[in-house]
Amino acid sequence: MKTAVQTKTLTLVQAITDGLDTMLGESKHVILLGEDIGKNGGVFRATDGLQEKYGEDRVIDTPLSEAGFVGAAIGMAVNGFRPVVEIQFLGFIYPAYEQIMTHASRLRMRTMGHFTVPMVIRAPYGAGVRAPEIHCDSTESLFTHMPGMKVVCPSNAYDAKGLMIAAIEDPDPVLFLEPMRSYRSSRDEVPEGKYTVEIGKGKKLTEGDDVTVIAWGAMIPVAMKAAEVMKQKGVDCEVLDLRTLYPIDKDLVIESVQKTGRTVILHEAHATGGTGSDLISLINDEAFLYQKAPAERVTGYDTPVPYFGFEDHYLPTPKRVAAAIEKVMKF
Amino acid sequence: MKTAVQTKTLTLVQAITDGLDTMLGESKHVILLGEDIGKNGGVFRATDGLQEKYGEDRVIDTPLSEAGFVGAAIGMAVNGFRPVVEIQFLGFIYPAYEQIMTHASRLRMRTMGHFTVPMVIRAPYGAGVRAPEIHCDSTESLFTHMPGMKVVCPSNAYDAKGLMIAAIEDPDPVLFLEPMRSYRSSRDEVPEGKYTVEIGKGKKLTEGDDVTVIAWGAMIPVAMKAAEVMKQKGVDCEVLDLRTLYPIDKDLVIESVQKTGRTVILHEAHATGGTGSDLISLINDEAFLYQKAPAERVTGYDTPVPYFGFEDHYLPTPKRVAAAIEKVMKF
Amino acid sequence: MEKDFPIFQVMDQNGNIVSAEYKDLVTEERVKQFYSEMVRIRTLDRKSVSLQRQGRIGTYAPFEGQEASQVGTALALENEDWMFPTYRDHGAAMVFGHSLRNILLFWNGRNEGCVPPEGKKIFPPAIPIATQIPHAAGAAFAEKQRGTKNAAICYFGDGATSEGDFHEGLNFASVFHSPVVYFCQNNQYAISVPISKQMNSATIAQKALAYDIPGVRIDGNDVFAVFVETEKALERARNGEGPTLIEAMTWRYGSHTTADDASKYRDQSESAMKRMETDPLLRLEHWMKNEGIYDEAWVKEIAEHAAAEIDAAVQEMESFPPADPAVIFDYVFEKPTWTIEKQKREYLEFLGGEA
Amino acid sequence: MEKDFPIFQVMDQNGNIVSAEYKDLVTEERVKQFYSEMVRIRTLDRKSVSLQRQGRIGTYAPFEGQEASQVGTALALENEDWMFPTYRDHGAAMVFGHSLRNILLFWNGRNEGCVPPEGKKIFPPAIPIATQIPHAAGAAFAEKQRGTKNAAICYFGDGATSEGDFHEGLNFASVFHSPVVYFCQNNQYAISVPISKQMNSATIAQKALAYDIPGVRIDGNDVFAVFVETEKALERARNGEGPTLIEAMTWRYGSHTTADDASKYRDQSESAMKRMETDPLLRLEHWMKNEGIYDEAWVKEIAEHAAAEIDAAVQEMESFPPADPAVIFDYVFEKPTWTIEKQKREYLEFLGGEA
Ligand SMILES: Cc1ncc(C[n+]2csc(CCOP(=O)(O)OP(=O)(O)O)c2C)c(N)n1
Ligand SMILES: Cc1ncc(C[n+]2csc(CCOP(=O)(O)OP(=O)(O)O)c2C)c(N)n1
Ligand SMILES: [Mg+2]
Ligand SMILES: [Mg+2]
Repeated sequence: MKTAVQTKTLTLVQAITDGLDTMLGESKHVILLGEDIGKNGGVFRATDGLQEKYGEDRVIDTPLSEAGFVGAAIGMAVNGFRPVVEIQFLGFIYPAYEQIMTHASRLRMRTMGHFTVPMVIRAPYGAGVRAPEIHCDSTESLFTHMPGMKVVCPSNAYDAKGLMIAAIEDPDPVLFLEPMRSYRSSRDEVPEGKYTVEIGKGKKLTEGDDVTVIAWGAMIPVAMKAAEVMKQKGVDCEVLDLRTLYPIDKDLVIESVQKTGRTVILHEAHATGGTGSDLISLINDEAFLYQKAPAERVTGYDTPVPYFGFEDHYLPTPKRVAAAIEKVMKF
Repeated sequence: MKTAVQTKTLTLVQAITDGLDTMLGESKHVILLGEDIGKNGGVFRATDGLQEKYGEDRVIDTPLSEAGFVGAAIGMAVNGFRPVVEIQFLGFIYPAYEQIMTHASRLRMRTMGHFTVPMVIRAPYGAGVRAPEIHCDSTESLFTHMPGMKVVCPSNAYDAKGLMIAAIEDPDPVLFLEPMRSYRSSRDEVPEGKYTVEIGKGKKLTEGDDVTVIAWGAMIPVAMKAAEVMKQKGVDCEVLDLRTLYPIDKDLVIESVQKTGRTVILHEAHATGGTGSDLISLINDEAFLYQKAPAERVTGYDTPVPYFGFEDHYLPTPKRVAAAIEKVMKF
Repeated sequence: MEKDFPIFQVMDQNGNIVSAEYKDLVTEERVKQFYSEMVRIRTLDRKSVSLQRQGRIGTYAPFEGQEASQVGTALALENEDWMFPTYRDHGAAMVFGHSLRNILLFWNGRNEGCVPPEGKKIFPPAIPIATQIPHAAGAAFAEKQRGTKNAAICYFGDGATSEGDFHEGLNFASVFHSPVVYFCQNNQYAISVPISKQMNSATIAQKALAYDIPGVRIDGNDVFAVFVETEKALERARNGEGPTLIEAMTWRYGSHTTADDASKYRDQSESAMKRMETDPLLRLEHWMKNEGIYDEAWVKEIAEHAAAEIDAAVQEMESFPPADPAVIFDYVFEKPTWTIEKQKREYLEFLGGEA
Repeated sequence: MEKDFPIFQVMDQNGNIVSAEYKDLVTEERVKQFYSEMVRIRTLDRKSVSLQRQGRIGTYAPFEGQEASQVGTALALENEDWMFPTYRDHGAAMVFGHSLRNILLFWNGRNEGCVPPEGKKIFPPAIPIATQIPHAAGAAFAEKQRGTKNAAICYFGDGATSEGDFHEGLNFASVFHSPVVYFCQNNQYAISVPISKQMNSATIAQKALAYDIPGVRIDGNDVFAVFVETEKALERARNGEGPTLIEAMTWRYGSHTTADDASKYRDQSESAMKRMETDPLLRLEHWMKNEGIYDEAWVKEIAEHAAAEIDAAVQEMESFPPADPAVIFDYVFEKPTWTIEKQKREYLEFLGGEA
């Protein structure tokens, strides 16, 4: 992390644009593909102005075919490019699942490093913006259970740009999840030019001795709010922003849990098969005897993400998190 | 479970054929679809003779298009049929992932029960038969993290037929995983005619006070072997055959773990995001204070299932399981 | 290949019949019926856009400009047929008999919006592009298997033709002779992507050649052309002749959805021109004027009637009971699993504690 | 549409030149080269089947009968071009310069089998059907973007045309004018499913119409026809004219793989007939005989040479070091994650304890 550079005040989505811009400027092998990312600048404007700046060859509107353009991007990556593909919403990544699962993630292993896929797949995810169904999925676990993929998810503008640059420079495929609910909900100081946030490293947002609260992406503000509420009640939370979902920052998590002995995990995804289970397993493996209470999960349910009329019931709220924190404190 | 009926000695794959035959005979709305399931009887002969018996209208060779025929089967299910589709190997289900994820599993919720998808998706899975790459995946977690799907996986002929019939009769979609390594490795007495094994119920295979060993499918013989070895060393294992991966038989698992206080979980799938993590979470939630040691997992690695030249290194073995049992005993 | 797939018209923009063989089809009665249905759905569409602007519903996908395609197809269906609409085809669904209240509830984020009236085989709108194409192949196949004469219609856009599901669905339907009409509203844009970047082929109809099925290209703003070709395709379907691909040339005047801004990627004056030059309602007005039967009072009356009907539905939608959280849990499986029961219990307890 | 896509031949089964314009192409030198390459790969194929029977390799996919398609295409490529084979195209890969030892290692379950010789752009064989079709579109696009004249060839079977990836890949390539040749070996079966159940269209070539790209149908057992049309298609590709779809009519004599039994679903006497009536090697023998230059000693010599070459490779394969478990862990990421490091450490420790 550099210091004393110029900064700009950016929203999370603007920081993503800035990260893409930085890398497009740096190497002609960086190339963007996706639906409506050109003139339209993406449905969330994440690529706004980039086609105009870098040309139709570098910022490419693809046909409406996720498997096709992810597959083509694999071919480009194998042939020396660094494609960054946009999936318009995470819920529309499934048609490309085979390409990601059987090729993007495995090609290095299959060929013992002869062919590699340095590709970034960007996807807005999550509920809370009153979007139509399928637009709100938060199915990161389908990609953490996919050897060969890294999965990152920034919660703020600074991390978004730094992780984007790190992802593009990574020699392996990275799924880059963008919390659409946080795209414009706050602004941060973001350094100009190039810097990276290391993939695989989370971040401690608050210090606390009582409970470790683990979250990422759009759940960070929820966690912070709950921590604030609990602070009033005398409970000190250590809020961890995981930032990378695969590989999880083991040291950060374990150190904190060994200190607090109590854990609350927060995610939008369904409980069963969610990353919460992986975190509980990690604690089981590495901090079993430190636990003062069973870890609590506050998650989406084992139900599809509902239509937006119901999403406030589905999404974890500061109140539900606070209740979980109280529960682990009282155990 | 009926008694005093005639039985036949069948392999697991023959029991599946028998279950399909039983249901095809019972209702003309049961209909099979898949690649090479007709004249060829399926690449594993699971549908052998069924097209001849029931006709090309009921046992349908589809074009090579998993999304297409799973999608079409959804349309048939919605329109009164009970399609049973075969995916030739679980590793080839990914092109159909979108259809399963956004339609088969969600349609009941989307329409508040107006349209439903009583469909069974059969898929041989797992390594250990020296098959080419991608043919050996064991990615059940991609479907347990999919609200609206049930996931079952028999380990023997009796359960295979009973679960198949239960799956076809189930009003909701069921993923039916078939351990190809166990297809012909043993024979069981299988009742003629119709019976069911309840979805959502596991089975205790051995009684034991020391360690709970949880497995399913092709890992059952591995678990049993390890339990036998440990028995020699004076450790009594309670081996549970999970049989259903969603919803997990909570009562069976928790009762056993509350008794033994020690757990070893065994699966072929990758560790991160595997069902092992869900089991650890379940124990965390329901039997935290009963634990005498952290649960151990013996699983496939966080690597793609390797080419078959390496699969013996990848697959859990009785020795690895025995070592894990010793570890939890010594904790 | 454009010349192999000429654009079929019954009536031109000036209200003149250009296909003499269909002269008798264009009766005053039919013109008035088609016209008033188009007015009904246009009224719904405009109302919905304004409801969204007022925050009374969520993101909305307008279809204004595409009314002829939706009305012409829906009126060609029999009651027992299946309809597989997209998010932009609630005009067709409305004409086919969907509940207006439920259509509005859909856009307000309520599952109730996907429930058609009893006996009406209207699938929920396809959100993931092209996924409905195999569904229609399968549902239609089931009708054939059962020996009925029912058929299915499946709607999709020009962009949808790029998805694998388009190909796999049409292939399936062609191999099994599913009685289904694949109706593509080629409004020439997939959000911002014009058809020239979507495909290398000049027409969508020619894609039928890959499956050796009939491919037809029509003026999708000519409600009679739509009606005629849909009927013919349905007829073939019912007769066991399998699927047809219809490409209906049309245009959406507005943005892709209320969350989109069309002026970002196209000159909206083109839409203004299209309104004058190819509008499907204007065309019938011209015909009525040519025939000397245009009746301003009647036009006003049907407009008012439509407005009243839709206002009533808006009222119903807005007085609908608030979202019951139990709905999230109760429709995942026929019988909830213990996981879902537990989550429901805990959440309702939590809400109880709240209150 | 069959008549729109006649089957192009240079040489008929009796060794007669039927396309006069290519008369000069068929020289003694070329015939001998093509013939000896076909002998080489047929020898590999038969040897592999027998190795599998002896349990010395795993399940194997034979291509006997399809040699002309594989040799004719591979010899049309330039050194810098890309090749995207399937599990049945190692004949083509071998001719294009893949390591024989590695080809055999592939069938023995070793990742080393997917590593081509340095500088040879041969992708690992596609196992999930049709997934390589978009890869080739992208890799070829990258060549174009870089301004080279390199092209790609992408192989697949008749069954593969039903997958969505076929459609999405061809659409992508057509829109972006990727320099790629899509070469379909239509052996008329996808495992047990005959082409008549795979598709409703009589030809695969006609599917090119959906993308407005050239579609060509050829006799895939006529190595000259294959060579000529592949060269033409490569030429178009290099000239910026985009992709071509070639349908090569052929037949596999044997089963789908050594795990399959073709007699379950087709009368294998048909294969025996094809051997006599359309075999690609016989055809060149006829030509040589017609020309009076058939030299039994030479034929014997190249057969022996091929056998020796393959035996040497089998030896290399069999004396290859045993599978090192580290390979499982070391190639997932460039730098292993802690999860993988830990799993590797634990497993190697466990193995150590074993020893
Ligand atoms: C699989 C999938 N990918 C992307 C989207 C996002 N999306 C919604 S509508 C649309 C454009 C569809 O264009 P077209 O098929 O022409 O239909 P139109 O909207 O013009 O009626 C896109 C890309 C989606 N809904 N589903
Ligand atoms: C996605 C996928 N589905 C199913 C299979 C299983 N499978 C392997 S080869 C094959 C048939 C392929 O037929 P075709 O494309 O004609 O090629 P051929 O084997 O005849 O060369 C099938 C169904 C697979 N490998 N991948
Ligand atoms: Mg469109
Ligand atoms: Mg074939």
